[in-house]
Amino acid sequence: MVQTIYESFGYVIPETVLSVFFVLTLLTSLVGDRRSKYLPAYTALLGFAVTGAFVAGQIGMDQLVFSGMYAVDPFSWFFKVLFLVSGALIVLFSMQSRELDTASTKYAEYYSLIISLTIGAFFMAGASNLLMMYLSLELVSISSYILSGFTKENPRADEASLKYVIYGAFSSGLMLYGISILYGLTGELNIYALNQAFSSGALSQVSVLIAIVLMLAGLGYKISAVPFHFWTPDVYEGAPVTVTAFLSVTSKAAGFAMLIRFFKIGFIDIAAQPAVAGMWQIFHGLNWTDIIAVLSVLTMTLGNLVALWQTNMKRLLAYSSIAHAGYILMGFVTLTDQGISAMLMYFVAYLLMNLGAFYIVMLVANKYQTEDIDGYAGLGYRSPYAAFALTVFLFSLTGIPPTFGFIGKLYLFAALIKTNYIWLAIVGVLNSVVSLYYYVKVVRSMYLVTPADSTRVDFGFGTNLLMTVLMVPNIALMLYFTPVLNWAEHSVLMFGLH
Amino acid sequence: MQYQFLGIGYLTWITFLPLIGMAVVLLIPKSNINAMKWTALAATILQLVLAAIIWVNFKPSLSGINDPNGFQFVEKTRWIDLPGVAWFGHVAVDYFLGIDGLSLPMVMLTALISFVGVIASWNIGKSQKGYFALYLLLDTGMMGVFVALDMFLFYVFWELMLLPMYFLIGIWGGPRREYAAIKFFLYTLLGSVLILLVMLGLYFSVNVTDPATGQAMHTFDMLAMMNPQNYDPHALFAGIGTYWRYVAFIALFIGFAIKVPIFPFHTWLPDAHVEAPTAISVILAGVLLKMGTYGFLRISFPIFPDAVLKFSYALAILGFINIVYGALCAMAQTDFKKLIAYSSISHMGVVLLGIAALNTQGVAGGVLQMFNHGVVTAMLFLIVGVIYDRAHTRGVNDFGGLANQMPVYTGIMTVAFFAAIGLPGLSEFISELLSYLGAFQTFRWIAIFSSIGIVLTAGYMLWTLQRVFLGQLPEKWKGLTDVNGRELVSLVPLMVVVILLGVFPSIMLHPMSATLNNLVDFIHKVGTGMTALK
Amino acid sequence: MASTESLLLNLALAVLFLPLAGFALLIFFGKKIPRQDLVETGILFTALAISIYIMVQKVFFVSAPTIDLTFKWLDLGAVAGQQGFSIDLGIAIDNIAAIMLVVVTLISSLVHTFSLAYMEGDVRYTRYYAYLGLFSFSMLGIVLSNNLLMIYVFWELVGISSYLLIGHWYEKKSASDASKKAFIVNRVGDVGFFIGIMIVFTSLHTFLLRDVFGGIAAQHLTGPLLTAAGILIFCGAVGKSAQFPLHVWLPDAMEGPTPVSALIHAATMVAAGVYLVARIFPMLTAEALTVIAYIGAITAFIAATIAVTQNDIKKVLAYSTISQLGYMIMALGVDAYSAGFFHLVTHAAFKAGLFLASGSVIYAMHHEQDMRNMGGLRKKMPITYWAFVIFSLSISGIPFTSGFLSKDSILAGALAYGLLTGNYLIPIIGYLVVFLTAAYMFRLIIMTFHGEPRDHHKYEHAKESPKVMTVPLIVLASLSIFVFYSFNPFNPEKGWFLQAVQQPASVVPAAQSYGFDQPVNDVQVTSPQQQPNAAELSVEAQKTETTRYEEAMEAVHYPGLALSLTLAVLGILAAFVVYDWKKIDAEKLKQRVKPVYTFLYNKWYFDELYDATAVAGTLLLSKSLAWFDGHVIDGVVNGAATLTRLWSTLSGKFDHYIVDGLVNFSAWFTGFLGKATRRVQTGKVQTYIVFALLGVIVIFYVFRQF
Amino acid sequence: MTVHVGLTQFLVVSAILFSLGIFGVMTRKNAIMVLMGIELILNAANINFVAFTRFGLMNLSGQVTAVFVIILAAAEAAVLLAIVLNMFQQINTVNVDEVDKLKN
Amino acid sequence: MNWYDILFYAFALITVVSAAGVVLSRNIVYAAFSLLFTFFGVAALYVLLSADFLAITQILLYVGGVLVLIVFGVMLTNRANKVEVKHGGLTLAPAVLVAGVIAGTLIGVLTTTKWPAASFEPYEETARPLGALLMTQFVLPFELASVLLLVALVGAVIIARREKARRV
Repeated sequence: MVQTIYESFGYVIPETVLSVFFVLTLLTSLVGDRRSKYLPAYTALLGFAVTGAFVAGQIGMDQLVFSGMYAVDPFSWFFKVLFLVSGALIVLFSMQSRELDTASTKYAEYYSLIISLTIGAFFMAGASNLLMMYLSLELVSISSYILSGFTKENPRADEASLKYVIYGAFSSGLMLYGISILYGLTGELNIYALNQAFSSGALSQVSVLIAIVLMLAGLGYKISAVPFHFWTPDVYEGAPVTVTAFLSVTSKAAGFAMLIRFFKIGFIDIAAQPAVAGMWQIFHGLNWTDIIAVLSVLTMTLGNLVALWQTNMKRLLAYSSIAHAGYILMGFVTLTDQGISAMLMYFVAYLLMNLGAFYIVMLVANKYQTEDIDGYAGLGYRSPYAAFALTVFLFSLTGIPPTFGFIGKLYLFAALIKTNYIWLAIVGVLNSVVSLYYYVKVVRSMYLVTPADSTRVDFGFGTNLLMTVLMVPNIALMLYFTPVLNWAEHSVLMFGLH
Repeated sequence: MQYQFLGIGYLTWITFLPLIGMAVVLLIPKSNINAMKWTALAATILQLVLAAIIWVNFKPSLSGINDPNGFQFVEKTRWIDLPGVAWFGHVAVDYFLGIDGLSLPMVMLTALISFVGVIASWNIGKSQKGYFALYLLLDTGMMGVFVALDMFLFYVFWELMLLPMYFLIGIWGGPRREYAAIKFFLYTLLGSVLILLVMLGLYFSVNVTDPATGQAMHTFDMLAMMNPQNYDPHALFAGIGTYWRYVAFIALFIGFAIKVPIFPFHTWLPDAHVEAPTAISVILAGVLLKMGTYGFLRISFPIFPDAVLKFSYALAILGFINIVYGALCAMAQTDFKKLIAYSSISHMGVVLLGIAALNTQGVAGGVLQMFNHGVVTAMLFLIVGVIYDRAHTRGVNDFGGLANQMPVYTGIMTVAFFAAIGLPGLSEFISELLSYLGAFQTFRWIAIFSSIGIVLTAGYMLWTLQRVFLGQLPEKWKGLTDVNGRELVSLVPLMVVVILLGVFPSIMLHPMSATLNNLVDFIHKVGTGMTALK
Repeated sequence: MASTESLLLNLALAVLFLPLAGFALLIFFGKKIPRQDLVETGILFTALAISIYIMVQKVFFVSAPTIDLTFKWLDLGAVAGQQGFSIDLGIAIDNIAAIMLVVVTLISSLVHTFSLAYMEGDVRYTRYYAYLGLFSFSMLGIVLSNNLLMIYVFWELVGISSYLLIGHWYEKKSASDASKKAFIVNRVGDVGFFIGIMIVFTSLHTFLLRDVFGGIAAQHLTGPLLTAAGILIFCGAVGKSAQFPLHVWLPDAMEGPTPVSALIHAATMVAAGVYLVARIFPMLTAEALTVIAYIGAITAFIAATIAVTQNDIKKVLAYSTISQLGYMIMALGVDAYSAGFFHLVTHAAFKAGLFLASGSVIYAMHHEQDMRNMGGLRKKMPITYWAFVIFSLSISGIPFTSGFLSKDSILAGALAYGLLTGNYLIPIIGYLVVFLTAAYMFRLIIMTFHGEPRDHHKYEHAKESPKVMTVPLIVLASLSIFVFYSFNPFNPEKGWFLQAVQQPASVVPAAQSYGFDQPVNDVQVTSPQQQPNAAELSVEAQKTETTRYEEAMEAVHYPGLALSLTLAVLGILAAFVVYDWKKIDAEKLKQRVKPVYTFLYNKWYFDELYDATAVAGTLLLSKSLAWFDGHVIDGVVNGAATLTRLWSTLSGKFDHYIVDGLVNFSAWFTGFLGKATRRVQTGKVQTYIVFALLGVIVIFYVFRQF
Repeated sequence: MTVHVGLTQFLVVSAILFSLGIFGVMTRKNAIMVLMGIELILNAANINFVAFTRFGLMNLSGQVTAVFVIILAAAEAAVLLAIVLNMFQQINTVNVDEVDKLKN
Repeated sequence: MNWYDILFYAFALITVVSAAGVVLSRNIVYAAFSLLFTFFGVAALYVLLSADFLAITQILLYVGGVLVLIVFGVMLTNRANKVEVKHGGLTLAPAVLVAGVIAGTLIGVLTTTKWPAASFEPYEETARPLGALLMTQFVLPFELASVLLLVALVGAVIIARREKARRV
């Protein structure tokens, strides 16, 4: 049901609230001590909380607002919740980060940029118009360029930031060019209209292909799919840990949300069989699933293989996040509801485990001043709880029971097997075996290597609590994942598909 | 439900008792090491007592395998219930435990070996808290594998035991522990992901009627997967003798074969054994290897009877290779533990040979061999542990003449060695005899060739015996002391079992015969499509 | 069941388990019991007494040929619609079992007695008696079993006792080597035995001998498989009874204490192989029997030739044992069942005696075993000497001894067999070995007891052994006299022994049996379809055939007797000529034939002397056999060990490099790919852009095809 | 009045501009010149949008998009230049290929 | 050939040649000036495409904004006015190849595609309808863009600002 412009404003209250808090957080720099991190952080947290309240009010909505620019549907709702949780956690993490203290006069800007990135991610999740997609993607990108170079005294952060901005700007340029071709072919920017144009079947397939490939370059950059992933390790390594964590979850999830919506709405024969909503039926000549499958295989394989050689923890997690993009893409290959719900479940798992891992990395960097895997030697004896938590996160990332990561993978593979992509499932499981090797390398360092210095280093109660908050669902959700599954199942609904 | 304590079934207790123990261990202050040991011991003793109670109450006449009514001590509750999700179907993962004659020996074995392992762990040198916590977690995982009847649950337990094992080898192991631990971990994970895929494939292929709602639903219930009529005709694994069923069988086979381990997936085993601490070697050889063959019998065989019939010859050949190859490799070893590790490969080949025969005596022999080998190898590793604790070397050639220095030790060891050789009157003889008898009936020549293993085993075992215990005692070992009371407590129960089962194998064979006969019958009938059963 | 019979069975069980109880007692409480040795010895004498009672009862008073006690040991139930799987076990007493009971317990108790002095002060005295108990138990188990499985079980157990006892002085490398060799070589034979059992069981679904025979009679197991089963089970006997080609372990087994050699490696355990063949005799086909006959003959010959050259007193006796066992096996092979078993019993007595006597000598000479250092002991040790002479006469087959009776029956059977089938080789070897036996035995006596002492120091200290050692000798010596077996010193046919030990009827199909001894009523067993000619055979013809073997035996008895006697006397004379009267200088002879002698002495070649007396074909065979023995058999065993070790090393390497290597290779390859891919990550953002664009181009051009 | 120049010609210009932009991004060492290349790409896209609007179905969304793209290009240029300036302050270089400490 | 065509080719030539100058010039200042011509050329093409508002925006924003920024950037980052900017020899060949393939592919595809309606419509004023669109249909992107600009502003400031206090 399409709303009028006026009515539409009612549906973007969460985004509006976030924008207001963006400004408010920015303004906190004018109040009190500029160097205090607490005021802006709490403002940002409040912002996420209030937004959360409004988002909660949107549950079950299924609307297309602003002349088809923006969809408020269960699918975007799922991601919005994800982004809010991720954003709030990052704010909490950042409050403990020592790294950010080098830029202590700019806390207000830092937290406001986290909010702005979240705003962008919100719009990415709901964008149903190519222009909206482009703009929201740029908003996320620009926020992340700045965030990754935020500790600007640190040359590594500068380097990360420069590479990111060049690569990002270039990729979005490619995407824009692709959009322009699509516009030329159809005269439309709305993806529902695109769908109708496609369904006429009169379009030049080569042009569509070139446009889609160019768009893939832009989307692929956001989700770090091979071969558009190259920026990822460098940026992840150079940027502050909190930012890396944020990028690896929110920015990536937003990219996936947009990718899914674009392809799912754009290329599925909605009229034919909405219930099945399975294969991409419009372009029989073009084998989209194969493209995605190849990208998926390349992405996870490359991510895993290169991760084997990493010695820097952040870089390792960067490659691991590339690999995870590959796994998630596996679900996308099916482009069926099952695949997408599996992807959504995986996002929940990914959020929990990846943020958890990065959190520990940050804590270790704080206390031990190291990001090297060798620096983790004996962590299991020096900071047992943190080491245990990291172990849980890493095994969850590997995907072995009893962790939630296992359930995530299970559903991805299930979706593949259900749709007879057995070869892809086999590649996937082999990859997860390979991945074990480098995750365990960290575990090995923590427990199997005896430290030179064995003084006990403890983290505060709050820190331990936060670790626990992240760790418990990683295990508890494995034992009882019904709610997440239900949620994911109900979140595959996109406006217009049902 | 008859067999309950505090409203919770026996099998749940036996599975999760160690977990309670683990919680207690974690709560004990780090300095109080004795309390941890005694907690672990108490947990395993209680487990053993429960196993004995289960044993006493077990009804041998029930048939198990594919018959839900043939299982005993059954506990079945919905664990995960997701009605009406479009594509995954009605997701119902049951908390479904139960035992039959196939799992009973394994439950007994696990309880026994776990108990012995705690005693062998008494002198663990560092991080006792972590050690006993992980040990008990491992115990839960192992026990769970043997009592789970829902494949999802089975898989969770299967993987659950992977993590503690990694740490137990990796932290408390020998000099190359890291390599061994990661090798073990990678291999086993590779195996289990294959199992995972097949499990999913089976899930989508099977459609049963939900008794509660009357709708059709997919299920992870192993028993439902065994009934060909439950398969959706268009599903991947539908039919008898179809292509994907063979593929799935092979994938499952590899998954389980890595655990057994079957040539050429065996190379993790010697490394893991050599590096693991004594108690963990005991667990590894005593229980973990049996999970592979248990997996064959519990899952591969009854779910893919057609494929079993097709590939049984290949299985037997692999069994033969394992026997001969393991024995030959064992002969070349000079590291005591490695030698025993290879001998395990050889002995597990007998299991494979027996179960591949697909007749009563072969399968019974194989299952009995699983139990017996568990006990005997546990003894052997304990024996190596005893000597390693004292001499800090495991080189077979470093010793000699220990018989005079450590007479009791030598006596016990002789029993273990001769049991491994398959001397009549000791347990392994019966199981090997039955395995070979079964195999001979089905694959005459393979059985004949495999019997070379009998000579080879005697060869390397006696050679080792000679090198370590006979001859002159080197001067440097004059200070070695004989086994102490604690070690006797761990060794003597096993020795009693070895002798007892050697003379009265019926104790163990009787409860499992109905189940195994049903299994054999089932495979032949369903595998050839003779009957779809009800 | 008649009360006598059940009494006998219970007594038999008592006999069986008494030594086991002794074993358990000594192993677990050995230190706490005073005079452990006497406990075990007492047990054995009790067992002996019971055994004698059982034998007398069974042989003379119980009419049933077999008293049987069977129970279900294992029942695995049945797969629906298929034959069930169950194993019945039990014990049975027939005449040969009863006689064997006495033989075993008798020799065992004498050895126990003898050891009281011989082993006095040994480091592991208690352990020694314990193992003797274990052995007695296992050996009695073989005797009493009524099924193949239990025979196999006890078969292994005697093997293990033998292993433990040979390696009694395991501090010596040679002793532990010997024990290991014994066990492993035996295992080779046992594998054959095991496979044979499997054939029988898979065909007939039972281990019980009576059911096995019944099944074969009902033609459930026929043809080549039956022959194979027979030969394979016989393989067990080949190992245990040290038959060619597995005889190599027995001489080495002399590393064990001498009483052990007497008990295990002379009288009882090695005879178990013969006993086994006797037990399964009805199921052996003609082909199998022929194989058995030849194996026995070859063994007898090879061992005898080697025995002649040996200087170690126990080695000579060991080869002699092998040779005599060859006789027994050969006897069974040529259908002279009773004669073979008879020889088993008589041999048990005199060979145990020989070993004990040699033990006495060794004891007196302070564990000197080399005969070249002895001599003149006759005066110092008269009892031992005279016992030795009686035993030697007996083994040489001189009239009025038990050995004469049994050996003569064997030779008669072999000769008859040769005449009937044309296999002359077997009787020829048989007679040849007679000569050799006499020669080496008297060489032994002369070198040990006659002439001048060669080691004066040891001679001075030598004295007659104590009573506990001489009494067993005297007992055994008297048992080597003919009266205990037959009152007719020249023909045992009518003696109680051969009356008691009647050849069982063969159950194999007529076409597969030796035609010449098929009892008349067996025609009914063979089915007409398989044996079209069987029905046509007239009763008369059958009778003729049946009697033909007996007639032949009858006919050749006295000529053969004369021949063997001549040969034996000749052998003794030869010994005297060379060693006592020195008509021919032994040293000179040796020097003359030095290379050959050396080879023979080393068990590599045979002496020229024997070449000359043997026919050309036998000569050739013997030469190649000597070579075979040294090169191939020991070579096969040693070489097999080397090869096996080599192979196992190789497989170890294979495992390490190839299998592990493959795994590591894939790991390496994975790593390599990772490394290579990593190189692409140059750190230069423009390179990344190039790759991204290449990706775009590749994707476009690849998928444009579709 | 016949007009020969049509959509195609504009598209060709756009394609050339696009490729030149890509070439610039790939080859220039100076980060600011890389930025110029990116601007070329964006301009190329914009020409497409406007041309399609003109020759196509005459809805103005193409032109609206072009307006947004121009705004965005400015914002992006500002951020990029800020980063380059900071870079120059920190490590005294603006050459992209010298910024390669993070790799492998 | 008419005036429109002539103008088109002229401006197209200017655009392309100056763009080539941007990417090929060895001097950064020359490159910046070339870029100016490119922007003007593109603006002229907009005019030819009846996009008057857009042409003005192009000149205002690009020439007045972006280009000034760029020149500032050039000034601030070059101590000496004349800095040689070399092409890297290593990446040149693949770059030529990649750019060539892309150009060829794009031109090939774009010229052969049958676009929906390739009719030439007369000029209409665009400023007013554009404004209306921005306030109605495109109001959300409009708002989003404003947030985006604010973010870029804040970001550029905090990144580029010299922090004298912390500089040593």
